Amino acid sequence: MQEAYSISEVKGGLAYLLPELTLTAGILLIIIAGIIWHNKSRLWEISITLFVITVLMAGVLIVYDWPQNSIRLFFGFIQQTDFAAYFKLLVLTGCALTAGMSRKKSVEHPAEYFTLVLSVALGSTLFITSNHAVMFLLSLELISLPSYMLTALGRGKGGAEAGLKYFLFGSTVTAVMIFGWSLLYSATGTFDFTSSAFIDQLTQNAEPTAYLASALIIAGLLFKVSAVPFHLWAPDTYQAASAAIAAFFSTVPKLAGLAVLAKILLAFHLFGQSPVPFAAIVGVLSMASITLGNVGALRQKHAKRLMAYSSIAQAGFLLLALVPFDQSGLHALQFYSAVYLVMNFATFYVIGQFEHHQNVQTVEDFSGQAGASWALALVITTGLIALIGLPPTGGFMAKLFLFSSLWSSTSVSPTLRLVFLILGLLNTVVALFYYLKIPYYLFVKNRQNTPNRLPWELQGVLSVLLALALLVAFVLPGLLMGWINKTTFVL
Amino acid sequence: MPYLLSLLIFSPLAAVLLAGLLPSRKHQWFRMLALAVSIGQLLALIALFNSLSPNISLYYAEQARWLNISLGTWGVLQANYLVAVDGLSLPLVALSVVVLLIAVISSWHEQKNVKGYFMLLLTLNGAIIGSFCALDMLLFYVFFEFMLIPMYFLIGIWGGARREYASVKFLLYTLFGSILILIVFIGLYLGVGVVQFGQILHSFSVLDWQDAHYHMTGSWLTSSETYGGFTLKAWAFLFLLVGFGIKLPTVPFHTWLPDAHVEASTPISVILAALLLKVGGYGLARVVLPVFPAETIQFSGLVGGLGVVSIVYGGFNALASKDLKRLIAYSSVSHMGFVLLGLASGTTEGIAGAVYQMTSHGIITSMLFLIAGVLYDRTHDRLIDNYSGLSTVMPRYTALIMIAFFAGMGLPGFSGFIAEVLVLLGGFNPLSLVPVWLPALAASGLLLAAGYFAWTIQRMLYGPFVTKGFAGTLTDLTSRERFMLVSLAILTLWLGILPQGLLSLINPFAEGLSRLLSEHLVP
Amino acid sequence: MSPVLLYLSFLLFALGVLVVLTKRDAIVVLLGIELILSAAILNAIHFNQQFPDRMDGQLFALFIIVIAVCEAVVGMSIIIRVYRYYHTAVPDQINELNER
Amino acid sequence: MEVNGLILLLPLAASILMVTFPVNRFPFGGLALSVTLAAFLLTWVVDPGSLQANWLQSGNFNLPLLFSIHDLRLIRLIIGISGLVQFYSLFYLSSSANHRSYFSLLCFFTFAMLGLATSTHLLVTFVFWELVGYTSYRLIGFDTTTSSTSAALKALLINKVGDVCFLIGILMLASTGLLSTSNLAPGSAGTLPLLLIFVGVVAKSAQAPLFPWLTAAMAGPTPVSALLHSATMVAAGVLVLLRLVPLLNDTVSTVISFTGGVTLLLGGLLAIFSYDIKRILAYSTISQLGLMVLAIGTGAHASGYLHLQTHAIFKAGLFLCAGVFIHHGVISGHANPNDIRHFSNPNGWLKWSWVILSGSLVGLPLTAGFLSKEAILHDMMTFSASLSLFVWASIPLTALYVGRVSYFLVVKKTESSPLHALLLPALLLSLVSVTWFVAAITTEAPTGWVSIIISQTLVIAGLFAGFRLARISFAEKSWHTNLGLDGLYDKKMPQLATAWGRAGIAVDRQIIDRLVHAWAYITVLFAHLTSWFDRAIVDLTLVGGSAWVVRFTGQIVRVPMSGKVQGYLLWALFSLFLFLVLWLLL
Repeated sequence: MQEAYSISEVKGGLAYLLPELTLTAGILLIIIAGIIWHNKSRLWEISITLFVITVLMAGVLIVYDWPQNSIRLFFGFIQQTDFAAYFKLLVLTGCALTAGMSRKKSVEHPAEYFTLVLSVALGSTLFITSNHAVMFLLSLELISLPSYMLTALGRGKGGAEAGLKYFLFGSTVTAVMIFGWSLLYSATGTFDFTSSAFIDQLTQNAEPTAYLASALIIAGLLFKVSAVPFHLWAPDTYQAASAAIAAFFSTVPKLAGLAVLAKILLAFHLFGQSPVPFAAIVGVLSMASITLGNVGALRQKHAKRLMAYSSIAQAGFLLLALVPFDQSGLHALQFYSAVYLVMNFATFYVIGQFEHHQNVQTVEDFSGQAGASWALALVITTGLIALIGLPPTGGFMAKLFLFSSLWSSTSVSPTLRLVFLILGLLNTVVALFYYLKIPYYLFVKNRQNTPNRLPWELQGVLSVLLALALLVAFVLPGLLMGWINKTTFVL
Repeated sequence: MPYLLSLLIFSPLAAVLLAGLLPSRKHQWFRMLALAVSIGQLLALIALFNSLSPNISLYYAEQARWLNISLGTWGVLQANYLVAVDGLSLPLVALSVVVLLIAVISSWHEQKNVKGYFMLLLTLNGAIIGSFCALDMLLFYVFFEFMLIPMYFLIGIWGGARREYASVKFLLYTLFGSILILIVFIGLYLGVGVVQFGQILHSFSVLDWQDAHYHMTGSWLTSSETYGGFTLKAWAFLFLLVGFGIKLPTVPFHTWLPDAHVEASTPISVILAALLLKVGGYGLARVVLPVFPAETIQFSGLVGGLGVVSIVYGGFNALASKDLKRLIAYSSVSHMGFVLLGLASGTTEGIAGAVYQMTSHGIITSMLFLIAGVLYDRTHDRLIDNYSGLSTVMPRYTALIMIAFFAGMGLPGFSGFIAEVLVLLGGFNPLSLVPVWLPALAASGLLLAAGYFAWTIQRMLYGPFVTKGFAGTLTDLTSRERFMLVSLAILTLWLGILPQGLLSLINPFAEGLSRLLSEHLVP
Repeated sequence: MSPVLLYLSFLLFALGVLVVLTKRDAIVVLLGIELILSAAILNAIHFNQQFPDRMDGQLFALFIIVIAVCEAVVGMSIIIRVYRYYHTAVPDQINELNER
Repeated sequence: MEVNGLILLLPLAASILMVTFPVNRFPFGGLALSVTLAAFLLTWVVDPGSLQANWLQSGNFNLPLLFSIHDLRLIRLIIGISGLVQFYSLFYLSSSANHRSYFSLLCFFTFAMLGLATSTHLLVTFVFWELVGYTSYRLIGFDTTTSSTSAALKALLINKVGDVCFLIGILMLASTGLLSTSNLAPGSAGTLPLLLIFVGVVAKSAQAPLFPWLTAAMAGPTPVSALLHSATMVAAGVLVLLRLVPLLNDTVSTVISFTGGVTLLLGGLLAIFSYDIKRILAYSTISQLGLMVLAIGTGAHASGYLHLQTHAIFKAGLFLCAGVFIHHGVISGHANPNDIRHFSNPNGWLKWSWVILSGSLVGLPLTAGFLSKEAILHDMMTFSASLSLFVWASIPLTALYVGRVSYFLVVKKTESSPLHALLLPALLLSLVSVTWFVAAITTEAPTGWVSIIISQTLVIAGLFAGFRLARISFAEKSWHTNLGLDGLYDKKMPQLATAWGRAGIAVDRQIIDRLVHAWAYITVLFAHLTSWFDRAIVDLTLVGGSAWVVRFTGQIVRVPMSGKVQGYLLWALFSLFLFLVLWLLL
C-alpha cells in the first residue's frame, strides 16, 4: 500500500460508488421523511416508495456500471469486481423482494424499518466489495447493527428477546473477529487481505497466531451465514421476526457473508500453499451444517423455525460450493446463491401470506389450507421442491452444478470428495421429509371447515412470479449461467 | 410426423396446464380431458408404429439444444433435449400409453378432489413417457425424479389406510436410489468428453457415454485405481445397480413395493407396477450395461444372482401373503427378477427376453391389480381368506381371473411365457455370462408362481360361496371393468401367440447390446 | 515489541470472554465485549510500532472505538426495550420463544 | 393354409368359437362333436407331410413351429377317442353343468394333444405340454367342489415340478441344436438334461414317485379321466421319451428302465387293494405307463409305442365302461357310486365290452393288448433279460387285480336295461380292440411261442387268483394315501413352502424394514440428540461447568448460571477451539 494518500484518490473513487451513494441518499431521505410525516399510513407509502426507487436505482446503476475488470478504490479499501457486482445485485434483489413482502400492519415504524433494511443493504454492498479489514469491519457492523435493531423492532416481546439474544451473540462474535484481525495484523503487518504483502507474509512466516486469527475471522463469517457451529441464533431470531424479516435475514446478510467468505478463504488458502487444509475444513463444516440443519429441522413444528434450520442446511450447501476452490465452484456458488434467493423468498412469501391471513404459525396449521389458495399452495410446493433440489426447478440445476464442480475439483482427496458428495446428496433425502411436511399438511391433511380463500394481492403475484422464475431457471439455466460465466474471480 | 415423441410427452403436460385453468367443480371435464389425452396418445402411437422403417435402430430422434454452459477450464456442459425410441424404449412407450389409458378409465369414478387427481395423473403420464424416450440422461433423470412427487401425492392422498407410511417409504427408497444414480451421472458427464471446435464438450447423451473413445484419459473412467478393492467404475456400476435395483425392485431393496402397491388405489397400483418398475429395468438396459460393459461382465454373477434371489424370494413371499394385493406385489418382485437375470446373461435372447418381460409384465400385472381392485371396490376387503366360491356368483370375473393368473404363471399362449423362456434361454446359452445353475434356479420361480396363483384360485374362486358380510355387494364385472380387463387379456394373448412382431423390434437392440458386451469379454 | 503488551491483550481478551460467558446481566456482558475490543485495540496499536512509517494500526484502533460506541448505543437501546417488556435485562430470565 | 394344418386348427377354432359365442343356450356338445368328426375325417384326406411356420427368433435362437403329420394312426387315435368321449359326455354330463366351457375345453384339449403329438421341436412340444396340463387342471376341477379343485391344484403343482425340470432340460439342450427331432444324433446330449426331461416325463406320465396326482385327478368327470388321464395326456410323457430315444445313453436308460419297472409293479400292487373303480383304473394306468417307460428304457421302443396305442384304446374303453357303472350307480342313488362292491350291471353289452377290454389289458389273445404286450415281452427278452423280470412279475399282478374287479362286475347278475347311448363308445372301442388284433395279427404278430405260452398261463392263473381275492374284503384306508406320498405332497411340501414364504415376509418386515426404519429412527434420534446436546451439554454442562470452574478457582466472585445466549456462545467458542486444536494437530 504505497499509493499516496491523496484526496483526489477519494474523489476519483466516488464515481465507482454510485450505487452505494444512492443507497445512502435513500437512507437519508427516508429518515427525513420520517421526521416530516407522522401519519403512519402516509409515512408507510412514502418510505416504501422511496425504498423501492432507491433499490431499483441502485440496481440499475450496478448493471449500467458493470465492472469490466477489477478496480481498487480508496487505497485498496474497496475492490469493485464483477463477482462482487453480481452479489450486490443479488443483495438488492433480496431487499426489493423484502419490500414487496413487508406489510403495513406488521410494521410499527415504517421509516425506521426501511432505513434499517436499506442500511443492511448498504452494508452488504460495501461488505461484498471490502478489501481491507477496516472496511470489512465497518460494513459488517453496518449489516449487523441494523439487523439487531430490525429484530428488536419486531413484534412485541418476542422481538425484543430475540433482538437481545441476537445482539449479544452477534456482537461477541464480532468482537472476537476484531481481535482476530488485530492478531492477523501482527502476523502480516497489513490489513489489506488481498495484497501481495499479506499473502507473502502468510506464506513465509506462518505462525500459530495467524491460524488462530484466521479461525476467529472465519468464525465471524460463519456466524453471518448461519453455518454450524455458529448457527444457534438463527431459529430464535427467525421465529420472532416477521416473515419478511426472516426471509431477509436468511438471504441478504447470508449471501453477502458468503461472497466475502469466498474471498477471505481464497486469500487464506494462499492458492493451495497454505499448510492448513482449508478445503477439507470447509467441507467438514458444510457437511456439519447440512446435516445438523436438516436434522434440526426434522423436529420443528413452527414453520419459520423450520425455515431457519433449512437456511442453516442451505448455508451448508453454499459452503460446499467453496470446497473446490476454483472458478467452477464459484460459478456454482453464484448460481446457487441466485436460485437460493428466489426459492427462499418464494417459500417465505407464501408462509407470510398464510401467516397474515390465516394466522398460520406451525406446520400443522397448514392442514388443508391448500383450499385457501391452490396457486399459493403450488408456489410453496415448488419453492420447497427447489429447496430439496428436485426437478423441475432451478434448485435441481443449482445442486447439479454444485455437485458437478465438487466432482471435478482437486482441492480435496478423492475419498473425501466422494464422502462429501454422498453425504451431501443423502442429506437431500432427509431434507425431503421436513420440506414436504408443509405440502403434506397443505394437501393431504384435511380440516373440518373449508378455509377462507386468500385474497389476491401483490404478494401473491410476486410469489407466482418467483415460482415461475424457479421453473425457468430449470428449463433455461443457461440464461443465468451464461451471465455468471462471464464473471471472473479476482482477489 | 417428426414431432411425434414430443407430442406424446408434452400433450399430457399441456393438458395439466389446461386443467389448472378449469373450475374444479366440473369433475367430468377432467376425466374427459385425461381420456382425450390418452386416446390422442394412443392414436399418435399407432401413427408411430405405422411409419416405422425397419432398417434403422433409432426412431424419431429429436434433438434440441437445452443446456450449453461453459464450465471454465474443464470444458462445456452440454445437455440436449434428445428423445428417440429404439427396440428397448418403443415397447415400453407403447406399454405406457396403453396402461395410462387403462388407468384413466379405471379412475373414472374417483370422487376425491378430481381436479388434483387428474392433474397429477397427467403429470405422471408425461414424466413416464418422457423418461422412456429421453436419451439425454439429464433429461432422463429429470423425468425420473419428476415421477416422484406426483406419485407421492397420488399414494399419499388417494391411497388406503396406511397410505402415509407407504408414500413416505416409497419416496425414501426411490429418492435414495435416485441420488446414487445422480452421483454416477454427474461423474459420467464429467468423465466423458467430446472434442468439438477445439472445446471439450461434456455430454449427457447416453450415446456418447457408451462410446469408450469419448472417455477422457485421466478421468475416473479410464483410471484403474482401486478403492476398497474396486475401481471407481465398478463402484459406479454398483451404485447404479442399487439405484435402479430399488426401482426395479430387486431383493433386498424391495420392501417399499408391497406397501406402496397395497396402499395405493387401483389405477395407481397399476401404474406403479406396470410402468414405474420398468424404469428400473430400462435404466439398467439403457445406461448401466452399455456404459459399463466390462463391469457388467465382472458383476454378471451378482446381477443374475440378485435376479434369481428376487424370483425365488418374491415367489415364496407371495405364497405366504394373505392380502391379495400384497401377493400380486410380491409376484411383481418375482417377475422382475427375470429382467435382471436376462440382462445379466448378456446374450441376445436374454436381453430381448428381459425387454419382453418388462412389456409383458406391464400388461399382466395391470390385469392383476385391476382384478384385485374389482374386489376391493365392492367389499373393501383384500384378504384372500375372506373370499370363497366366487366362481358361483361372478362367472365373468372368474374367467378373467383365470386368464390373468395363468398369464402370470407363464402359461404358453400368454406373453409371460415367451419372455421367461427367452430369459432362461439366454441364461442357458453357453455364451451366457451367468453360471448355468442360476437360470435353473430361476425356472423354479415358475413353479412358485403356479403355486401361489393356483392356490389363490383354489381359495377364492372354488368351494362353497361364503358371504362374510358382503353378500349383495359382489356383483359381476361392469362393462367398464370388462372392457379394461378384456383388452389387456387380448394384448397379452397377442404377444404370447404372435411374439415375433414385437421381438423383431427388440432384437436389434438386444443384438447390439449383446455384441457390445461380448467385445469386452476377455478371451 | 514487548511481549508484556501481547500477554496483556490476551489477558484482556480472555477476561472479556469469561465475562461474556459467565455474567448474567446483559449490560455486564456488553462490558465484556468492550474488554475484547480493547484487547484488539491494544494489539493494533502495539503492532503498529513495527511500522513507524504507516498508521494502519492506529487507524484501525480509531475505527474500533467507533464501532464499540455504536455497538454500545444499539445494545443499550435494545436492552432498554427488553427491560420495558420484561423488567429485567438478564437473558436467561427471558424465554418466550419456542424451545428448540 | 394347407389341409394338414386344419386338423390342428379345427378343434382350436371350435374351442375359441365356443368361448366367445354370444349365446348361452346352444348345443355346444353337438358343435364340438361335429368339428371333431370333421377333423377325424380329414385325416383320410390329408397327405402325410410336415408343417412349418416361423414363430420366434432372437439372436441365434430360432424357434419354428414344426409339426409332422406323419403318424396318422396316432392322430386318428387321439381324435377318435376325443370324439367318442365328447359323444359320451353329451349323455354323461348333467344338463346344469357349464357345457360351454366343458366342450370348449375338450376341443382345446384335442388341439393341444394333437399339437403335442405332432410337434417335432421340443420347445413347441413343451408349449403344448403345458397347454394339455392346463386343460387337465381345468377339467379335473370342473365340478368346482373343494375336493375336485384341490385335486386339480395338486395335479397342476406336481406336474409343474416336472414341467420346470422338463423346461430346464430342454433349454440346456437348446444351445446344442438338439431340440428339433430331425437332427438328433446319438449320444450328443449330456446326461443331466436328459434326466431333467425325464423328470418331466415322470410327472406327466405318473411314474413313481410323482404318481399320486393321477389318482387324485380321478375327481374329475369320468369321461375326462378316460380321455386325459388314461388314454392320451398321460401318454404324452411316453411320446416325448420316444422322441428322445436316439439320445439316450446307458445311465439315462437305466434310470428310465428302473423307474418304469418300479412303477409297473407299484401300480399293479396298489390296484389290488382298492375298491374304487376309478382308482383301480388309475393305478392300472400308472402301471401300464410304467410298462411303456420300461420298454423304452430297455430299447423296446417300437413295442412300447404299440402298447401306448393299444393301451389308449382299451383303457379309454375301460373308463367309459366304468363311467356307465358309476352313472347307473348315481341314478339308482348309491351313496358311494364308485365302489365296485355296490356295482350293478345295467346291460349285457356292457359286460362283454368290459370282458374284451380288460382282456386287452391283461393281454389275452384276440385283443389288441395281446399284440403289444407280447411284443414288449419278446423285445425285452432280447434286449435285457434281467429287466424283463419286472414284466414277468407284472403279468400275474395285472391279471390279479383285473380278475378281482371283473369278479364284481361280471359275475354279478345283470339287469336288462335297454341299450343306452352311453354304452356305444365302449362297445366301439372293444370292437376296435378286437379288429385291431384281427387286422394286425398277420403283420405284427409276436414271435416266441414259449414266452406267449408262459405269459398266458400266468394270466389265467392271475385271473383266477383275482376271483378268489375278490371274496376277501379288507379295509383300504392305509392304501389310500398312495404309500404316504399324499401326505408329503398335500401337507408337508405346501407347509414347507408357506413356511419359507412366511420366513421371507418375516425377513422383509423384521430385518429389511427394520433397517429402513432404523435409518429413519437414527435420523430422528440424531435430531433429538443434537437438541439434547444443545440443552444438556452446551447449556448445562459447558455453561454450568465453566461456571463451576470459575467459582472453584475463586477468581471471580459468585458467578451464577448463565443464560441461553451465553450457552450458545460458549458452544460456538468451544467448537472453534476444537477446530483450532484439530488444525494444529493436522
